[in-house]
Amino acid sequence: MAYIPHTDADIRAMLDVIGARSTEELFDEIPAHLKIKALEGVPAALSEMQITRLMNERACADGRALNFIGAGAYEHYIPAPVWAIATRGEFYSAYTPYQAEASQGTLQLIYEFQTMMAALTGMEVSNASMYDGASALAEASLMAVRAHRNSQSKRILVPRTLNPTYLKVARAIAGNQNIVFVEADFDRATGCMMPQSLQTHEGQDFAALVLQQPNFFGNLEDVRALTDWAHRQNMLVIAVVNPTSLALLEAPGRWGESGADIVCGEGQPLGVPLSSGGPYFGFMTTRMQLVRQMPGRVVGRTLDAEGRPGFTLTLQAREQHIRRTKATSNICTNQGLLVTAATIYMTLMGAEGLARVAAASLQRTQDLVTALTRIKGVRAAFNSPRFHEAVLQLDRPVAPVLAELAQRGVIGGLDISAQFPELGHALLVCATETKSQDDIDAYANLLRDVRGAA
Amino acid sequence: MAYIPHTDADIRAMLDVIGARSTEELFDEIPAHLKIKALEGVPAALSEMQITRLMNERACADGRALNFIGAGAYEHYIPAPVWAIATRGEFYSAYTPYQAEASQGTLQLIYEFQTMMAALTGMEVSNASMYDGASALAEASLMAVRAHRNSQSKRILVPRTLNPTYLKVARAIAGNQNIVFVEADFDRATGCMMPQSLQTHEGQDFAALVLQQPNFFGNLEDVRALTDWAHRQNMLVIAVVNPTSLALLEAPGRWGESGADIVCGEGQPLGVPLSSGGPYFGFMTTRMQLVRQMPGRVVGRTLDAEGRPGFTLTLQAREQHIRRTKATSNICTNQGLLVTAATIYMTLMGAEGLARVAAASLQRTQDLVTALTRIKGVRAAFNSPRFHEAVLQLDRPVAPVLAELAQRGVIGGLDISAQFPELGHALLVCATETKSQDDIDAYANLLRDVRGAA
Amino acid sequence: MNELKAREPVIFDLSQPGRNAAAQMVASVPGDAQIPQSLRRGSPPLLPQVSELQAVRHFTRLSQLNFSIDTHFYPLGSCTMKYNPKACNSLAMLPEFLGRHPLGPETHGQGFLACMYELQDMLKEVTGMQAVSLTPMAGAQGEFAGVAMIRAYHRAQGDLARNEIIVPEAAHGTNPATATMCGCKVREVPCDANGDVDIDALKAAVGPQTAGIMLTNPSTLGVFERKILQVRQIVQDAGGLLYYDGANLNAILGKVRPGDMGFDVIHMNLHKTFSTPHGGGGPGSGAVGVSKRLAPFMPIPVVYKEGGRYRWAAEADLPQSIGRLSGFMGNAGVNLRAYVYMRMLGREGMVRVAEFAALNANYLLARLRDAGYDPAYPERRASHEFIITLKRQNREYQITAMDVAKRLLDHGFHAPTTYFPLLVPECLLIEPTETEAKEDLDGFVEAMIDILREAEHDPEKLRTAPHTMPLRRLDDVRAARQLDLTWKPAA
Amino acid sequence: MNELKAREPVIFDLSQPGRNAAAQMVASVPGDAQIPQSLRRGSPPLLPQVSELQAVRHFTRLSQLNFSIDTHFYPLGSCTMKYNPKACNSLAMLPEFLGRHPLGPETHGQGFLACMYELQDMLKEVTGMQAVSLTPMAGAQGEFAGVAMIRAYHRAQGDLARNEIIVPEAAHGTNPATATMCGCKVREVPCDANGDVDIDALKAAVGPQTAGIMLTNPSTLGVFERKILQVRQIVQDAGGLLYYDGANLNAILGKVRPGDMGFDVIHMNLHKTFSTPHGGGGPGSGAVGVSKRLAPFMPIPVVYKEGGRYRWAAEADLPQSIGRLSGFMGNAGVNLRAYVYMRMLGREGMVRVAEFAALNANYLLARLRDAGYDPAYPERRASHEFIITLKRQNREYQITAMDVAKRLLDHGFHAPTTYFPLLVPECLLIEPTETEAKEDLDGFVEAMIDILREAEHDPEKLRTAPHTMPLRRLDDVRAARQLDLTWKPAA
Ligand SMILES: Cc1ncc(COP(=O)(O)O)c(C=O)c1O
Ligand SMILES: Cc1ncc(COP(=O)(O)O)c(C=O)c1O
Repeated sequence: MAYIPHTDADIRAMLDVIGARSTEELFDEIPAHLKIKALEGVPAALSEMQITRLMNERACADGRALNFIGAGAYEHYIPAPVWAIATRGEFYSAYTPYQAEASQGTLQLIYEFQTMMAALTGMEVSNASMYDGASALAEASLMAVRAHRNSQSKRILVPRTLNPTYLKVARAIAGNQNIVFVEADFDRATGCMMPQSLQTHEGQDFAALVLQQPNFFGNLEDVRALTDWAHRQNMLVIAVVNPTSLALLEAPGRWGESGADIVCGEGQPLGVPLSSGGPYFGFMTTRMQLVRQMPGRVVGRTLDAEGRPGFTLTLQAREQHIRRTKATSNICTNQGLLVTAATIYMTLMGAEGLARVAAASLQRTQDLVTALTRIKGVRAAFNSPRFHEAVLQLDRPVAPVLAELAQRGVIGGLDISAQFPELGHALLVCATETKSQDDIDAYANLLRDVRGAA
Repeated sequence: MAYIPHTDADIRAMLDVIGARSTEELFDEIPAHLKIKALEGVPAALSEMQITRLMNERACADGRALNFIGAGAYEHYIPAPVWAIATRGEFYSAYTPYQAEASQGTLQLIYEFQTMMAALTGMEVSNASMYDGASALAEASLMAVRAHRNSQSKRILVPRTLNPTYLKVARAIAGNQNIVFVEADFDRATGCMMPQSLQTHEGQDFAALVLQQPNFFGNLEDVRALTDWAHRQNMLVIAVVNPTSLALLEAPGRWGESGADIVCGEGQPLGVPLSSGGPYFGFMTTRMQLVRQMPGRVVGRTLDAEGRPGFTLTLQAREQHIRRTKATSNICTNQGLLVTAATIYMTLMGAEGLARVAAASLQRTQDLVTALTRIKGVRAAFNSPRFHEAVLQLDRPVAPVLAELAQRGVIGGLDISAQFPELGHALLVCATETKSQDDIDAYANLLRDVRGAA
Repeated sequence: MNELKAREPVIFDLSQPGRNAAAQMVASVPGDAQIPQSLRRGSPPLLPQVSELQAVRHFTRLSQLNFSIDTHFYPLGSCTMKYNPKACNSLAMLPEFLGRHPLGPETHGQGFLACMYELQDMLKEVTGMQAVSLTPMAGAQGEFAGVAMIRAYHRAQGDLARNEIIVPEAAHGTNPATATMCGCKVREVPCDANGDVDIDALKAAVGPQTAGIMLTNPSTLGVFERKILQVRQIVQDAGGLLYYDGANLNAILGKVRPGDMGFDVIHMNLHKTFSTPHGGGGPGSGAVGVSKRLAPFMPIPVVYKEGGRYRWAAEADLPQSIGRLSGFMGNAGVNLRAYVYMRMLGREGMVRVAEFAALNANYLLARLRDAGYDPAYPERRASHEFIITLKRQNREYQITAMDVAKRLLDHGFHAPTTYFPLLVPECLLIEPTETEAKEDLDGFVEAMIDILREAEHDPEKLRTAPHTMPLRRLDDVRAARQLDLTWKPAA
Repeated sequence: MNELKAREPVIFDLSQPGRNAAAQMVASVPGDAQIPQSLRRGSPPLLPQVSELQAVRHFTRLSQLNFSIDTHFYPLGSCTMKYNPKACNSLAMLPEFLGRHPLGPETHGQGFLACMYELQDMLKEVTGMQAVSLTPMAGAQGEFAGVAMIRAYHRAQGDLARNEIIVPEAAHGTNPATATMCGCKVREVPCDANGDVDIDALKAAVGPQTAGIMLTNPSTLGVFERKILQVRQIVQDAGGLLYYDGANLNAILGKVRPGDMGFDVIHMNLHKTFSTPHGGGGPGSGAVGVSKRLAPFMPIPVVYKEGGRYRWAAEADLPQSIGRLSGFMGNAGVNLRAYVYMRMLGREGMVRVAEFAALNANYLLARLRDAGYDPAYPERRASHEFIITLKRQNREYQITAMDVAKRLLDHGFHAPTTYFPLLVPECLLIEPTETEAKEDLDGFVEAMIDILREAEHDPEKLRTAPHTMPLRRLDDVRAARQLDLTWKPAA
């Protein structure tokens, strides 16, 4: 019996103590006619050997093509210690540290994580994770509406340069509370928001402005000016940031005169593998002043009965298990294991390592753009400074080109033509530090070939 | 500086305490003209990311062909917990448990291992591992010569059905002490030693008879009769056994009237991956009476100062660090981590699981032989009962056939024609529980093809 | 007795300027020169500066400060802390799965998609629902999806008035919090003395404003809701939909199916019933199963199979969908782990989960009752978990449920859930799970007997527990009053 | 202070007939029916019968009872307990490498063989030798290979009289034991007061019977053999060959090369200098490097490169080889780990190994001397390790080196090597390695200062140490007298 330790003798002895004749009897409170006989539709059990073989075959079938997609999930090198340690049973198989004295490992690690995220974003406090970057923005939006002192507005201004999926998720989640997201268009030449283009929204009542840096196109927004504009307009500023980029880019806490108010984003670049989209983790940091409006778990340092420092969950009065209908969020299980990995990752990288990863990724993408735009019919869509992503414009539909590339082992980027029809045949590409010049050349040669053939 | 934690400030402070101006000065006792400038021939450092990519490329190039070779190293399924736990830092990065109180984990595990190996082989005591199966036989031979009470002979009788590499290794190692290995031929029909064929050696003075069960061809020797014969001849019996087979086959400790005297073998089938040949581990068990002649580390249970049971290295007076020139062996570092894996493996399998693996492997090999001998020009070389290996005879040279199979993704067995010219075009094949009927059919179809094409 | 290792300095206290894990450093390139000065970071973030060995040692030692399933019996009620098979992890972490970009072409993901598709199918089968979406990233997000679908359904019917969700008072905090997040009002209904929903109260609560009910079954009181068909009838008659909180699915797997009981939507906690790891707080996966009428509203993407190929179904296929709840498709790797686990259990193994979870729970309940502990619902069978209340001991010896919990740590057992559900005073919610052996349950009972004896003779020992942990009891009040949420360099 | 977890029952005490780890069971087939009754096992072996969770929990908990590099400073002299990079492990365990059968075709092993070939090359470079064989499975087997080659060489010259190996008395026990195993006589020569070989004694020892000398350098006394060229001259003049025990290569990497010093053969402990894990006792790898004249005698197989392809060279290529020392080709996976490590160090990193190992050793020596400990060779530089002797403290406080060692455990440090080398009384051989940070060395010094204070004021505390381990001091005498080497079922 897979994973069941009971011997026949155990079963008999236990039923005796219970005073039941069979395990079936333990279900006698279930109305009899509701009971089912068997789960015919579930396949028969496989041994670990068999499922191992099956999974290996499936994994092999998926293969390991050379990938140039980013678009919210980034392929960075993950140092070997990260997952060797994160998957230690003591981290992997523990739960939320409700019993602080028997969970100091997880608690201290989260405290260290909070410190790192606060440092990276230039904010004062961090929570212990959200589900992912997109849902973190939804939560940040709800938080902004809740936290705004001088406005009852449920409207939030978002740039069209924001990752479109993030907007969808924010709408799906926050929309239920009648939060309305209003889109502001971007400048065709720069692929960025322009302070001028916001003029139409001046004087309107918004709870917050969302700023993504770098934006979905990989371009760098003028976050200083935008933050200051929003604050003048009595909006809070929600920053959506790529954590790797923060090794080089100004921390949201220092954007403009007074910095962003809430910072969130996708933590995946910090040591989490691409893994088909998850599990990743969202992060959220804010000012101390807003901490009681922040969703998610928080760990604090305190003292034990003998005055020694130790760690415990705190500010639980914000959470669903205490506050129920009045909680800041319904989040309970979060993305703890990923936080563990990210904390180890950030520790191994340090500021210097992270800066090198960021700079190398930036350079690689630059090299990729240079190599690809040498090809006839391929040009860069925007002229802005960027981080490690870029939009290219092709002279023909993107999908068939990508399909052909994929068949030849290169995943050449993301077709964003449908989402941004105004950009024509638009391809979003990304190269991180994991890509060598050979990889870039291979892509360029293949693309040249594919275009030639077509 | 890879793996060096020193900051410039550390270096300065440390040199100050030492009273040296530079680290170079710490080498001032080395004659100056001997010093080298640099290691030009060593390539420049790679980052972990770079070496990871290189190793992945090399591993991919080697691929994962379907393997039907055994010949001393067997492809069994290894449960996922085995290496997940064996590679925990506390096992992986500890050393020989010299400080017993801070090494109870390793010590207790070895004690458990000793118990399991003694149980499996039907002997009283086990050591904590030898390097591998082949060198364990060399050590067992030396031990037999040392331990024999009524003979000064340095001659050891070995069957030609013994793994030929084992004989080479035993000669290379024990030959230096003038131990002579005399080969006894096998019966062509059965592929086994025959008690009758030993008659020529009757009455000669041998220290020991080596018996491999199953033998190199996979055939089962009549170990009862052979053991009794050897004991009548005043020889000790050294059993070389496959540990998986012992789930089904009689334990050497109960061979014949009084059992084998020393048991050794290759521990690899017990949870150790094929890994190009190592690290594996040799095992050795014996009677309590001979324990002081046994090489290798041994753990014993004892009491601590408060009378609580605990574990410690014992009988160290046999070992090189105490006994030096008079030690039972020069072995120091052994194969501890593999013992850890094997102990977890045996625990997960239990007697029932191991018996199933053994029976399935036996059945699979039987199925393979059936499938392949249906092909024209392929026949089984012997008519004996066997365990999970078999010798096939082809009607043409084996090497080109294997090369063709390999190119098409099947590693079809081991060509033993050169080592056993009397067997003609001889191919040693093995299928373990990891091979499905589909795998066997795939091999058979391919072989049929290859033969047809040739 | 079990002692955890001593405390470990905060990683920043191990940092030294100029130190790093050099093998992890990629070459320095001048890439940052391309960033306009005005957008560049002023000063580097304060991250640790340690060697690789220091990092490995620090986090390895930290790990040893945890209790976990791999090291301790962990009967945390409502959390289903069962064994997390190692194979589930290693197979979900095959390099090809880890390396797959979520937006990569479907041609390069058929293996992965096949697993997801089959997982959807198996979950449909065990719940009796019509369709499954794997995108919710934890139970609470599954609840959110469920309530959002209920709202969307009513709206699609043109019924805009239904914005009230009925929640029995025993419900997990995520239920009311979710309803609020979905913009609904919450109406709580009480339970009766035996732990079933108070039918009269329910009748009084329903009306044209009722969007639906969120029912946990077995409830968080550790008992099966016997009046479930009555509950269904009342809510249905009032025009409401039925939400099944399936976090406790472990208790009924292969015995009874929410779909057969007429429920419209269920969320499952794959990190409970299907044994994906809890990871010190997560990740989980909160897959939702739906009835036919809710199927058009499922969160996207889901996996379709057409002509032997798998593909993502999204906006175009499900135009009425409540939308996307995550950046990609939810916690794919968690779903892979659940898939592997379910395939290893197989149809025969699923049923055993419920049977042995119930056997262990009822055995533990019987033994604790014999030992002098009071079940909160003495008339009832335990499901896969049960509640004892220490109200009497609290009165007699002035000890609390928390005291008992902390003292259990000294005995080498993780404590059960304390003070939940809120309506049972001084309670412990105990869930042994089916993967624990009788001997471990017996060891737990021995500890509880010792503790009861100690409550009589040396209650102070309980009040000051734990005594063998790296720390004594932590001051939670201080933690909340004097907030110290990040490490700061010594001034 | 550091406390290890409590004790754990022996696995057999957790066993129950009928229990198993079912997911690991392959289907029952009647394969055994093919075995003749007379050869079948009478009764099943006594192996554990536990669930998968029980096994995982048991061995996870056992692991926590160990000190290790990943958790503790581990200055075990002569053993070079430095950080074992995790990447070395994960890359050696790539599935293709793990799955490769050692006798598989070379066409399917070019990747693996390339690593082995390049490893041979790098080891040649760092030792200055002409050829390298990777087959010896540990240092002692490398020694064996070396002495066997020396014998084979003399024999090939027709010189059958040379069967004596000279070994300085400070040598590691494996040196004399190896010489014996090779059928040689051992002649020990003393060291002088400063730790160098006694030249006069050496002169007296050599003769026509001299096969060679085994010299460890830096010696196990923790000092560089300053008279090495004299030693070479004397042995060479006598017609002997020169064996270099390279177990301490860490100390001289990139500084000086045995080949340049005229040695004929060296063994390296890849599990020391090249940081493959010690695994609780092994595995290691004892690669040997040889001079031109010994190259034909190398143990086989070795890897050749011809026309861009790699292949095994064996009997046919090296007909004079001393033969095979292992069933296949030695500890391939250990060699892979060393290869990865060496590539990550690169030419610039190799030199730093010696520099920082020396810096750490000399710093620790200086600080301990300042703290009142006596260096065994006060006039000498430390190499990568050094000896302190507690002779004085033994006299003054009646405490032993073992007492200090055990007390260090209470301070959270693994003890240094005790009572080795045998010729220094009450000694501790301390090797910090280059991967430890200054703070950790300082912590160790603090502990040693505390201990010295304790020796003065409360020596009983030392004599009865350790106090914070799961057990107090273990009775080794009882262990050897009342042999209990296997678990037995209660009668
Ligand atoms: C009954 C019940 N419902 C819902 C949840 C919420 O699930 P999650 O923590 O995955 O969000 C839980 C678990 O914590 C639960 O026990
Ligand atoms: C100086 C010296 N020589 C030889 C050896 C033997 O090496 P191994 O233990 O790998 O056999 C050792 C290590 O233990 C050693 O320190």
